[in-house]
Amino acid sequence: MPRKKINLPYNVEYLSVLDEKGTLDEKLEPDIPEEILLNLHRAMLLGRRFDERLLSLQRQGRIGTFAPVTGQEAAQLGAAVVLRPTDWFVPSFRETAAELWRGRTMESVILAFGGFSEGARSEKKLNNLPVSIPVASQILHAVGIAWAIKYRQTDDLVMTFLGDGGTSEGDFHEGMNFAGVYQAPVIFVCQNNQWAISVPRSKQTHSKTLAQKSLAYDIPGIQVDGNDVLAVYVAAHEAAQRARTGNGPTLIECVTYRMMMHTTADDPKRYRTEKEVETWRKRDPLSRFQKYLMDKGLLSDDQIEALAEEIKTEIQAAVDHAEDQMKGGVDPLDMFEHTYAELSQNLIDQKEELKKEIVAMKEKNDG
Amino acid sequence: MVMGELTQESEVLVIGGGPGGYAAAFRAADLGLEVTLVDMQERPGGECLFRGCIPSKTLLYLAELIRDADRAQSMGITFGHPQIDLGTIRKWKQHVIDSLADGLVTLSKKRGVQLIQGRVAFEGSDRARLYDADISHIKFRHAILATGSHPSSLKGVVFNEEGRVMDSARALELADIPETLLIYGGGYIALEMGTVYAALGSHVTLAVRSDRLLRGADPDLAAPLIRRIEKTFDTIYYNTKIATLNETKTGVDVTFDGEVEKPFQTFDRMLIAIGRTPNSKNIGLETTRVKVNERGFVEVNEQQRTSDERIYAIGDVAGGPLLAHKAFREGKVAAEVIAGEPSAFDFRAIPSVVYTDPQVAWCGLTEEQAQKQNRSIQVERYPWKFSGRATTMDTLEGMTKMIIDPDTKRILGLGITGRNTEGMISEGVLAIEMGALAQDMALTIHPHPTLSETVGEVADIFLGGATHILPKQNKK
Amino acid sequence: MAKMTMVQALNLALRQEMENDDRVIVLGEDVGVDGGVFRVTDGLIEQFGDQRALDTPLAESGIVGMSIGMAVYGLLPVCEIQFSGFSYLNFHQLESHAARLRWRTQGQITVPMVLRTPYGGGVRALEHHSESREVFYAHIPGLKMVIPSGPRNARALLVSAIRDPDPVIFFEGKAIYRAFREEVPEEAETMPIGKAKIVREGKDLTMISYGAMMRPTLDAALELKEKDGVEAEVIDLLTISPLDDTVFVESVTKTGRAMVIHEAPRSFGPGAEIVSRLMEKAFYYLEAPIARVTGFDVTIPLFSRENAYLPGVHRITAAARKTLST
Amino acid sequence: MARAFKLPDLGEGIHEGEVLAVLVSVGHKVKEGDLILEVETDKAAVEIPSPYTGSVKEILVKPGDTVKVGDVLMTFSNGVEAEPVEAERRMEKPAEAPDEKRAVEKPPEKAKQPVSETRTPTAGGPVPASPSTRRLARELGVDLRLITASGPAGLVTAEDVRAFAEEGKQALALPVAPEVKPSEVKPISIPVPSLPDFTRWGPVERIPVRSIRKATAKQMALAWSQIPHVHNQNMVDMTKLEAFRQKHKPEIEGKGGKLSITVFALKAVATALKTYPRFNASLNTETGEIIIKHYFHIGVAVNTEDGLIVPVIRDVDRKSITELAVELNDLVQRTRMRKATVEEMQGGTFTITNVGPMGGGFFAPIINYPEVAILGMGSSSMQPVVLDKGEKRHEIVPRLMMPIVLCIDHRVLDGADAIRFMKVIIDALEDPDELLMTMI
Repeated sequence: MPRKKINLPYNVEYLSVLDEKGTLDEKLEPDIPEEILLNLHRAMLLGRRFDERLLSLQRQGRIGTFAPVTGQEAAQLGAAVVLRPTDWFVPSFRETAAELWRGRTMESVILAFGGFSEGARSEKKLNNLPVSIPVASQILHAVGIAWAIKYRQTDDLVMTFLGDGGTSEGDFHEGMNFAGVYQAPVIFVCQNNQWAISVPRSKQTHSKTLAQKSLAYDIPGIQVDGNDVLAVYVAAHEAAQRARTGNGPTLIECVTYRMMMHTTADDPKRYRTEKEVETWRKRDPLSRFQKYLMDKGLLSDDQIEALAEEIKTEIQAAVDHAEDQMKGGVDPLDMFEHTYAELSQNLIDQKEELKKEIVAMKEKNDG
Repeated sequence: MVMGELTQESEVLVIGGGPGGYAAAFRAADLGLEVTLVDMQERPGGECLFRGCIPSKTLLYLAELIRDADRAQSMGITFGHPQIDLGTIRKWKQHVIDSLADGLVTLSKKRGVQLIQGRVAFEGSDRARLYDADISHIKFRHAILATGSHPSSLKGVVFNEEGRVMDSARALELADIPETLLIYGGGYIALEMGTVYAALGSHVTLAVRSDRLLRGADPDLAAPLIRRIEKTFDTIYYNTKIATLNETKTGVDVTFDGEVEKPFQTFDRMLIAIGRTPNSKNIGLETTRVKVNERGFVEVNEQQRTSDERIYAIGDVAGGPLLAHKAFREGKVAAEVIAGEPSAFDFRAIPSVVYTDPQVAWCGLTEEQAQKQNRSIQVERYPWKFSGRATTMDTLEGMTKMIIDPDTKRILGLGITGRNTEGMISEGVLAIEMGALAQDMALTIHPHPTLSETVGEVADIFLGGATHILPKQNKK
Repeated sequence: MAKMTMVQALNLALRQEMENDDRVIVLGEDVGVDGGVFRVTDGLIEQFGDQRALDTPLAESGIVGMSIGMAVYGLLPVCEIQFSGFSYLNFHQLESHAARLRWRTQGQITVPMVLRTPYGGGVRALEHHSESREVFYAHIPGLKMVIPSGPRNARALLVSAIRDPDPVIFFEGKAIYRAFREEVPEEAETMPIGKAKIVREGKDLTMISYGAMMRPTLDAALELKEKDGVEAEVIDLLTISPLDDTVFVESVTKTGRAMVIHEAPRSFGPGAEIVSRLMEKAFYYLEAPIARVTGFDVTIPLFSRENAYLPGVHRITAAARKTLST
Repeated sequence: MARAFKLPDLGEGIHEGEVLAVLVSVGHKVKEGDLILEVETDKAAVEIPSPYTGSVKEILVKPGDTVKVGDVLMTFSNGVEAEPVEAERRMEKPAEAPDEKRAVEKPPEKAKQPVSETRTPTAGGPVPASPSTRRLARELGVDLRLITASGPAGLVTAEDVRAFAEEGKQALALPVAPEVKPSEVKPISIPVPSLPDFTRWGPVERIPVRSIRKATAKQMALAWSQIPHVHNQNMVDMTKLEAFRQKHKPEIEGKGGKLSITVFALKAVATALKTYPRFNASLNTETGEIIIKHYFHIGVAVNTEDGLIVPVIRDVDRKSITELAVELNDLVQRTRMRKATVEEMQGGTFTITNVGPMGGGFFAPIINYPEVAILGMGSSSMQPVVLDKGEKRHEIVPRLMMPIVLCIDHRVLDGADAIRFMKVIIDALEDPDELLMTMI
């Protein structure tokens, strides 16, 4: 009756390519085409500036509550950048920067946060799912899509996102297990931003890392410096190779930080210290990456400035466009659309009822 | 909260927790109204408690102790040279502030006044948006605007945390005792802060645009104070403006434009005390019918009502003398009017007190104002050298002055300079409010020996019979 | 008596029950250090420690399942699901176990737990934060479904819920969390669960509602009085299940006219059950069809269209006038 | 006494400015706070409020003048003074003397202030009185300046205030008269006794008299108190007209009109007015003239949710039945929705009020001042009528009868005029052909 150590096929790695200052570890430097590097930088800068603009809009009451992404640009974009248009993107609700990269327009984001269902509409068909607010619920959908891809034998893959809090939900574990069982081509990107609203990572799970949760399902897991866009890229790139070559899922834990509030209605001062935030501010993913690009001679301060200007106008255009639509007002009757493929008689009646009410209201207000 | 926007309804929304604001809130609550008080600070108290009257008086009291210890020498008691421990002074000052602020919190709780920390901006005549608070909107039936004022600055000069150019609030933080301090301004804040820093050992230079100091007070009242600071301050430049101002790592470089022999000088720190600006910007007043005058003060009637009948304004933001005790009364008036009482801000005398050494206090009509209005008055002065009490305290520079209507013999104004005038002035305020005659004051028995006797005796002079002064000749 | 918002009143109820009985445990996401995202559990962790105000991992099913276990052991868990829109993740725990253990064990094992959760629209929130799905729970035998309408009854009902021997689902209307304040007595006050209340006497029409909809309903009743001279009798159900029909049945035998107001979708909503009860017990007294003013049978729209979805004073008075004119 | 107004110190070391505009003229009555001057300093254009209440005696500056602080700009006669204190100065020197601008005794807006010719406000500075006395004055709505003080050197005591308020009560008189310009009418002011406290006998509710109700109250009280009314009642046989009306109703409705009895009445009245112009007049008691109007604008009383409104149909004589039916219908609708314009309410020369639709019978309407007559109509009903068949033979037949009443201003018209006028209307209404014939 032996009693011996079982050697598990995987162990959990940690990867970081750029240190906090942005200095490079040459031997780990990934070979990324300049063009991609610059697009990536642009996407990060856009994500940051757009986030700031949304915040000011919210503070002026021009849009409603939303979840900021500042500080997590590298964690989400470093991963999303390896996706092909035909791949599937299954976000949680704090991936706005990655969503823009995946082709969602800024207008649609503003409209959605402005309380307009129009924000869900998209001109071109994208292989993206909409944000999924119930935590971790989207993970199983990703696995389902991945299974279908495998069934159709294409070399596409699915990338889904979750947060540290999400790893506590049953859906996450069910999703990991299914993915393992079916060896589905899916990448689980966990943005460990240290805080699930007020609950710190340390209270969320007893495990040392989130990456190690993969061990239970015999899935490769890796923890990377989530504010180091190169490290994230490397991990995602490997995971993509694995998925496309039929070698199943991967869990990537990006260690990053939620620099802002959980949502604009939240007040982090109640549960975390300014000091902690400050230490993370020093690890800002954007400036780190900019330093790297400058050292490489790919970017200069002037270029950054020019780029920032360009982005500013882009954002302004989006805001104007979205606000025009919002000021235009909405037809409340639209609320009945898209409940079913076609309106049931019951809904037709209720729509008529609301129509009458709106007319009556109008008369009341006018007279 | 993490999602959505909650609205609260409130009978009375008080914006600003300074003296005016909390006085209004408390009065309204006592009259049975449902009150919500919003302030950016966690506790009520406002500029006065946290950055104004209270901390400055705490420090001025210490300055007075130092001066007294020094004066005692000539009377036969010698104290050692004062050892000044800034850390302890700051702690003491903080203790004073805390005990008062906590008291206000308790009073609010007991009265059922709801305290909310946050920033407010109107979104209409019945709605305000709250920032950085759990509630995002308040629907109110009445609002009382008590946002106060902040120190004015010179063009292009911004006060910041570490800067060497300070406003009064920063100066009260007492970051250090600068070797040299330049104070720009001739009002009471400038003089009080100068007194503090001079007492703590700074070399104080005072620059003032006009040709005199303390312009609100009659020159003869201000004179003893000016004689004094001419000794305690290094220099006083009259008719002098600041032409350029440049802050460096080591100091503040200034070029003066005026009666200055050395127009370019450098100081360790500088205090700008040239007045205050009302806080009427960025609070959404444009979404209401509230009228703001060209200087940013909110226009109100004697019921403190603005041109928007749901909204009232009190204290500094409503203009008038920027004084806490005036805000107190205005706050009560607003609350009472809202509660349907026939209240109005109707007064005859607002006292002013300058807590320097010597103190200067006055109320009602001043001699200068009377001249401006070419109104005939009679002025009587009582020099304290005739006062027994003043002699015991060696405060002979003092003087008590009464302005009287020659026809009706009614007391129109009172001015006092010397020690403890802060307590004595109230007798004058009451007299004026009651429409008392000089004779009323003269016939009122004042305890002997006290400085307050001088108030009785100055009235006696008017009537021609002061005990300790020979009666004037040729006086009807 | 101090004036309190519903948030403060609920906090008072929890605080006092925790003081009186160490079996009372509060658990949920952000209920500890953060004091609950709506501040209902504010200060409890400071006063009672992290063993009685538990910040749980982010797992609704875990929270409810664990509460069941605690209750089985003899504690009185009061768990919070941050928004009712997320309570579907824990639905099976309620349906399969919380509601059935008493029956399954023939009374041997009971589940005296409370599930608190904010519900309803009107606060400009994102998706999943505005729905009103009380029927899901009201439809499950073995659960009690309570919805207060203001600070004072919220406090009293929460105390009763905590002391109740059966699992109670306790819905809190976000829209009225801080909207208005009421006098709430310091000393603990209870209110019977399963008992409706007449909050406005009248003879012409019976208006039946509950929760956050009580405000527009009462405003409508006032308008009907002022503009039409109609005396509407307004009934606050307070408990959805078990439904107390005695009060509204009696009222309708007096007024002969009735309407039901709720923000939940109309089909199979609480109104359906209320109307059936009236058919069974007051049919012969009715003088007009019973009106239902409710949300529509659609997912509550994002907030730009929200107000068109939620029953408002105008829609309520219009329906009332229609009822009165037949 | 005259008071000089000097340019106040504008602060910030400003010592002079240029006069941009003088906003008042000599003799102009100004209240303290009214803007009187615009002065441009190197800092800004400043509007300068009057420190006095009184009238402008002389103006010593004109636009373009450069004035220095202290210069006399204008003088005022019997000004009630207020200290001009000016915000910026207060900012410069927070310890500045009090702003007495608002300390000037003013009666609270709401409270009624007793008017009295015998006393004029004592000029110059606030009235001496203790704070509690001043508050009492506000409570009782008394203007301290009007009180003769009993205290030393003109000190007003609480007793003085109470006593004055007591007198004041009697002096208080607020009939409708004050609203009317004396040129129109000389009110005989009969003091209205103040009401008893009804709550002594039971609970009461207070409803403020507003807008239309108020207007109606004034208008009626005025008309009733000024015009000696004479009533002249009659029954009209509407049988034929009703038949005619029913017959043509549809086509008129087709044209968007409503063929009501009032439409015919309008036409009938127009005819009568043309025949007897004195009914289309107003009386000027000042000049002792009767003003005959050569236009025929007839008002129709409309009962709306907010009360009685009388829109006017212009040039009734020039419009066809159909036109009138359409216009009246539209006008009534808009009036009910409060959409009718003010112009449409003015210029009436005669008024018709038809209470028939509401089932009213005989009644005596009040003339719509300054018109001199009004026609009222009740609801028609089948009634037995005795027909004279000649040779002493009579027959009782059911006919549709309508009560009408004409009220006239006896100062302008006599009973006889009324009967003649009425005859024209009755004939027109009883016989549609007649109506169409006589219709001009």
